[in-house]
Amino acid sequence: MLSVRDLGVAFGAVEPLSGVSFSVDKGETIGIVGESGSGKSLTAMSVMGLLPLIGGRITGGTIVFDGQDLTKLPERAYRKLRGGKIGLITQNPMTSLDPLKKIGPQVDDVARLHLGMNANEARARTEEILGTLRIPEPALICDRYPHQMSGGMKQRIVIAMALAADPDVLIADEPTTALDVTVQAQIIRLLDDLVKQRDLALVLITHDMSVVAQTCDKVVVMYAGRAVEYGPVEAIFDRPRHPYTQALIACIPRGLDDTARLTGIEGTVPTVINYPKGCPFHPRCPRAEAICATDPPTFSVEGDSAAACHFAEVAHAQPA
Amino acid sequence: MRYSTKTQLLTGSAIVAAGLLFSTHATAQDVSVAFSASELGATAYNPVAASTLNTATSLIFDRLVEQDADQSFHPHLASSWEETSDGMSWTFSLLDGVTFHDGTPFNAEAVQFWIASYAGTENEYLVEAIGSVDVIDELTVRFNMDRPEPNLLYNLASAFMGIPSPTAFAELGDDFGVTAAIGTGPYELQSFEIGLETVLVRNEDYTWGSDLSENTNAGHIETFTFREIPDQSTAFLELRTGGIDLLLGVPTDFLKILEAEANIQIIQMPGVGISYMPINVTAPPFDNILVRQATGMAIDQDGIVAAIYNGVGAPARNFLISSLPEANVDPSLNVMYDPARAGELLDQAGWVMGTDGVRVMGDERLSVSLFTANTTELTRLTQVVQAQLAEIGMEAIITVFDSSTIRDEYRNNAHQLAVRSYDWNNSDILDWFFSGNRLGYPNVSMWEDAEGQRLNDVAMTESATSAERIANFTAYHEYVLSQHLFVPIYQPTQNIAFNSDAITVPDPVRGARFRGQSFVDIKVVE
Amino acid sequence: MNVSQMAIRSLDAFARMSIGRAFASGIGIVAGGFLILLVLVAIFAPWIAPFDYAAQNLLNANASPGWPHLLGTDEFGRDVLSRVIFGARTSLSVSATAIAISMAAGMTLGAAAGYFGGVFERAVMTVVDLTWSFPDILIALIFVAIIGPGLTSTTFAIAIAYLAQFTRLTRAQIVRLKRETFIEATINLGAKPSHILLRHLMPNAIAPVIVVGMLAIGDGIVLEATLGFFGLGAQPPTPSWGAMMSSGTAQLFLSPWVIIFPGVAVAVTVIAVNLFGDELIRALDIRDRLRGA
Amino acid sequence: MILRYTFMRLLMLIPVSFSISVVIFMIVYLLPGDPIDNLLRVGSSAEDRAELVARYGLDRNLIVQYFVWIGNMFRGEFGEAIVLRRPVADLVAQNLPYSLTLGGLAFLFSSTVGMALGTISAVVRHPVLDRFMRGFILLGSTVPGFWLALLLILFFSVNLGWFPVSGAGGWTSLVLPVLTIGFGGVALVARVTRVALLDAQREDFVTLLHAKGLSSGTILLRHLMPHALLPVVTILALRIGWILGGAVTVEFVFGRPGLGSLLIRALGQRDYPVVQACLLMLALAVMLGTLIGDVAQASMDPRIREKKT
Repeated sequence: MLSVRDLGVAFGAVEPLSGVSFSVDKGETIGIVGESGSGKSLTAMSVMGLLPLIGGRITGGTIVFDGQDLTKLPERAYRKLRGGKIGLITQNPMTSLDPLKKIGPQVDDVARLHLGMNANEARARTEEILGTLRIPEPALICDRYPHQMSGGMKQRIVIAMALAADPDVLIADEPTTALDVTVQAQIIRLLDDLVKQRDLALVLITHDMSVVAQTCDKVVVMYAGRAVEYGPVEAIFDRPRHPYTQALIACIPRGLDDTARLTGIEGTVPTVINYPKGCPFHPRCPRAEAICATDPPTFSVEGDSAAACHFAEVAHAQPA
Repeated sequence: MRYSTKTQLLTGSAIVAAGLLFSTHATAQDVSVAFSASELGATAYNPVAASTLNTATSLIFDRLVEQDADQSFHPHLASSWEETSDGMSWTFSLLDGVTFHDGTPFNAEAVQFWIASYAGTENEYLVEAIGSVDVIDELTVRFNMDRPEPNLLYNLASAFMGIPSPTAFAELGDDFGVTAAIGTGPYELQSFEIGLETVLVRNEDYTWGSDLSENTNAGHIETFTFREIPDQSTAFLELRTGGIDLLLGVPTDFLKILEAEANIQIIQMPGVGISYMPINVTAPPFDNILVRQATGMAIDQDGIVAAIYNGVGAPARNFLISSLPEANVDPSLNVMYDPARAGELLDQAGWVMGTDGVRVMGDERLSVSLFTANTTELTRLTQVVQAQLAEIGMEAIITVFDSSTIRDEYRNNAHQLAVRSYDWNNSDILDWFFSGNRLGYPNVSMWEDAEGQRLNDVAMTESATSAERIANFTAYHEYVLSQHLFVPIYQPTQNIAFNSDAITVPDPVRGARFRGQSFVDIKVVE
Repeated sequence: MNVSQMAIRSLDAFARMSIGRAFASGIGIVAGGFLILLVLVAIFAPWIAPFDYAAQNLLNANASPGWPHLLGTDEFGRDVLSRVIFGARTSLSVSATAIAISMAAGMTLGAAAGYFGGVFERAVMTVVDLTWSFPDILIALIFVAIIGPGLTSTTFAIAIAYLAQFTRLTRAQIVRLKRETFIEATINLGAKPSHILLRHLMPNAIAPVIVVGMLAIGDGIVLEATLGFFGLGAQPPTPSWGAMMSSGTAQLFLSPWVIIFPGVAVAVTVIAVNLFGDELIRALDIRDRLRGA
Repeated sequence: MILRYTFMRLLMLIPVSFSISVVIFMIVYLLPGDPIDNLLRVGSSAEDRAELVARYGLDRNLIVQYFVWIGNMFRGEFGEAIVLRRPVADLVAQNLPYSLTLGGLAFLFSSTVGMALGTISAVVRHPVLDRFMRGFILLGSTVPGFWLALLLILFFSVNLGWFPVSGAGGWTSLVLPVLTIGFGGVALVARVTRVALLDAQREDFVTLLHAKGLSSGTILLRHLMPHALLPVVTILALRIGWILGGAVTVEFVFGRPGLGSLLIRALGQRDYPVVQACLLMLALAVMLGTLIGDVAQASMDPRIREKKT
């Protein structure tokens, strides 16, 4: 359905994203995971064709959707895809809706734009979708302003907007980060159900390995603008081969013992201007050696999964 | 809903704005005139009660007689008159068929009512000598005099003796001249926006022009718009750019430039007034006559005429314009520039030169206030005066007042020196400015003096003939000069400029001033 | 530590950290350099000016720019260059004094209003908001017209015209700071209001106020010029940029240099003040803090 | 909702108008000298004085006097001008249309052109255009109005002869004054529009609007402009007072009648009844301006509407 190959993104001279690849099929969920600053959101913006909005451009690779290379698609045609075939759910529901407009019209827009519906049809559809998202009294909600609603409710509206034109692919960029824990679970479950009911392809961008474990079929782990490990969820969780993946998994709170999460990973994510040479993770890597600082590692493939680490073979032998 | 409110708001304001865009497009029949600086600030077209009148007044109201440039008197609403040999009775025959703008007839009763209306006003002195007015018949009146008044015809020709409609005058009271002004003149008052603009329209019924006009019927121009432009240099630019057609009173420093313009013509007429600096004799240090005399010697009149007036006009040496016989005083009394002598006088008065160029007496510095009104020409002249006073060690602090309120300042007696000007071509101006009855204003010098008052009374009331009157006023004038109550500075010329592409103006101008009688002869250039 | 030491310390810190940085950019150097030069010219005017600013020479009135009168002469034959130089003195000193007074009063009022709140704050802010929505020129004109023309009343008029701005800004800063944890902690520890205000709030609030004060000097110069143009500021023969332009519209025609050069002086100075102020804002990174007020 | 908000705002104006009217009322008392003298022409007779005292209750205490005065104001009885000797209401009525015309046009000019320029500079991000805009905004907000007016006269009236030098006759005499006032206004509005648009463009919801597939034009017009308008409306509303009262310099240079020049003249002539009336009108305009601004903002922004005050 959607397949990204070797994607690179640049802002002027800096290249915060390079060599990112993944693919996702109908009824499948792929997780893109990493700390903030690892290039997850840029990936989402690239697929949506919204890089020019923030001043960036695609430097290489392909984004193939439905047999078309989106990197070569003219803006006008792209606009039909956006919201039509590919829906986006953004990070912060508090600021994702236009505060000056009522909810109804904001959702109606999508159906009117992509399904050619008139105002009444679009509203009917909006109310229907809101209903399927388990929003009570959709007609009333349509007449409300965003500031009159809770964060979880707003995120459902955002999801409704993404779904309104019956897309094939849904990109959810940290859809739960800004929400309460209980609401988080509801939203994740909702997305999971949608994938199954509507046969959607879902790209779920998150920094939370536990969310990935719950919902995803496949996962791409990103670090400093690169994919460092990818593969089926079970394989990665069973045998994480990249030290970064191992660290992320270690951060998942297990049961009542929540201390692990608080430890996090030592050090900070490098910023775009000072990406380290060699393996980008080496300054924070517990097992880094001289070669890591000089030579960028290549992917070592094992079955459906691959990890970019000089010691991928060794690493998985000694799980953290 | 939201959008519609906004649109309504916008269209609403657009309509309001469009509606307010009144386009008074100037037609060929509409001539715009700018007043001269000295005429600004008139608050009412009421010849009886007002203390300032502008040129437009002379178009609204006619007078009994007119005075020509050669000082001779010509009949106007009075077709003829007779004076008894003792000067105690004057009989005037009035023109027949004259009506006021409100349709009421002009007749002997109107004259009787009008003369009586001066009682209690600032202008009462004009008719003071008239004891009573008898209506002989519909068109004949007789003035019974309390004393001979050789100046009567002059007074009757003055703008302050325009004749208002008795009906309107009685009806409107204080509003006469403000909301409406009804006279018999060739133009009717259409609108008067105080301080801004006066619009006059032609009186179509007018057939009684005086022989000073070529055209004795209704004027050629339909509408005259008189504008008050406070800044004379703006008025000059308006004339140059075609914004106005006629400028009464061109500042002399612009004469040269205007002369060079092909479409501008200039008419120069003898001046009818002087610029001078009154000295408040009650305010120290000017209570000392030596200081006053020294102040007079500080002003370089010739230098001022040459430099700031480009040699146009003449230096003033005493209080009267030089064409008046009373201006011929004992030459030693004329005020002449002599800074060295001024210095000596100040030393003698105890004011010695201080270190910073300002004279001192003990701890006190010779620092005085110098008032003036906010017209371009006066403020300019004042700055020159300030610099010249500095030369003799007198520091003058200039304070500029609005031209219509400066008189109140004089009445408050807050002034020491002032720079001002007057327009009057008769020696009785001495009484106006130096009579002890008018302290503050017009007697800006605040001068009260028994001998002065005696000479004033003699000159004003005890002259039976013109010759006597001249002698009496000369004596009074000389006494005033001997007291150093003011410093004469400059005798301007009257400069009128017009756009010769737009209008023609009678040449030569008849009458002592450029006013009503000349306006009816103005024509549009086709 | 007393108030003045306090003020000096925070000013000093302010100066060290920001003025230097403002000079770091090209625009900052040009604008700041011009301003320094201008202040020097104003201070040393009597030594720099080629002629006596008050000396009239009526026979050489309205002379075009050339030698020896580089910028020509005015209607009284006075040297325009010398008057522009001395005018800098008048304009800068009046504006700077006025803004200093305005700042001191506004900071006191604003700090008190922001700190104590309640009815006092509401009363102060009502008046302040009201004057704020009146044009500064109108406030100054009314004040000068009533008190009488002259440089002293002009100074106070300008101070009053900008009082609202400083009061609002200081209050906004204080209100913002009061919400910050370290201040709350100090308040909870039972510190005296004067201590909190002087030691903690004012030093933190001062930077934006000073920058706005810097920018207001520019506005003050324009206001002084406008009052001077109306004939209400410097009285003759004292030169001020505004008063020099008040000699009438026709001067534009007779001797445009009399009006153009003082106008250019005003415009260039105010632009320099604004550019330098912008650099200061950038250097201090306080744009967001200025926006709230 | 909006009606309720408007009503609340009107209620809030009551204390403000009360305090401002007290200040204006107090002017004649704050002046040096006897307030009665400040209201009479110099040399008025004792009868005139007695009549004035009776009419305004000047022999009663200050509070009573205030209510007599404000009552007169409400009835449109502004008293009699001292110098000009006519009802102040007439003078105001005579001058107000000029102020409204000039102010209204300058307002329209600065808001439309300013918003257009601001929008263009925010949308078309071209370095040359950007520099030009910055320069224009800087000039517009720094050049003294009267100087600009003089230069415009020199160029357009004296050299080119396109527009009259002064006065208020016909639309041509409005062009230069409108341009002069508008120049500063355009710069201000352009700056505010530009900043507001750039801010709005950075908002999260804009990304989502693009993600919905809306075109940039639609997003600009339907979503960004309303956001940019909020601060612009505030500024414009504040400008109403500035345009009416601040036009005084322009009215002075161009010799135009209007509320500002009436006020200046009255101040020069110490004609305090006129001064009081002018200030009252200007204060009214300022308050109306802020009210209109607030209501307009509330009609555009539901969040403001719901705030209780």
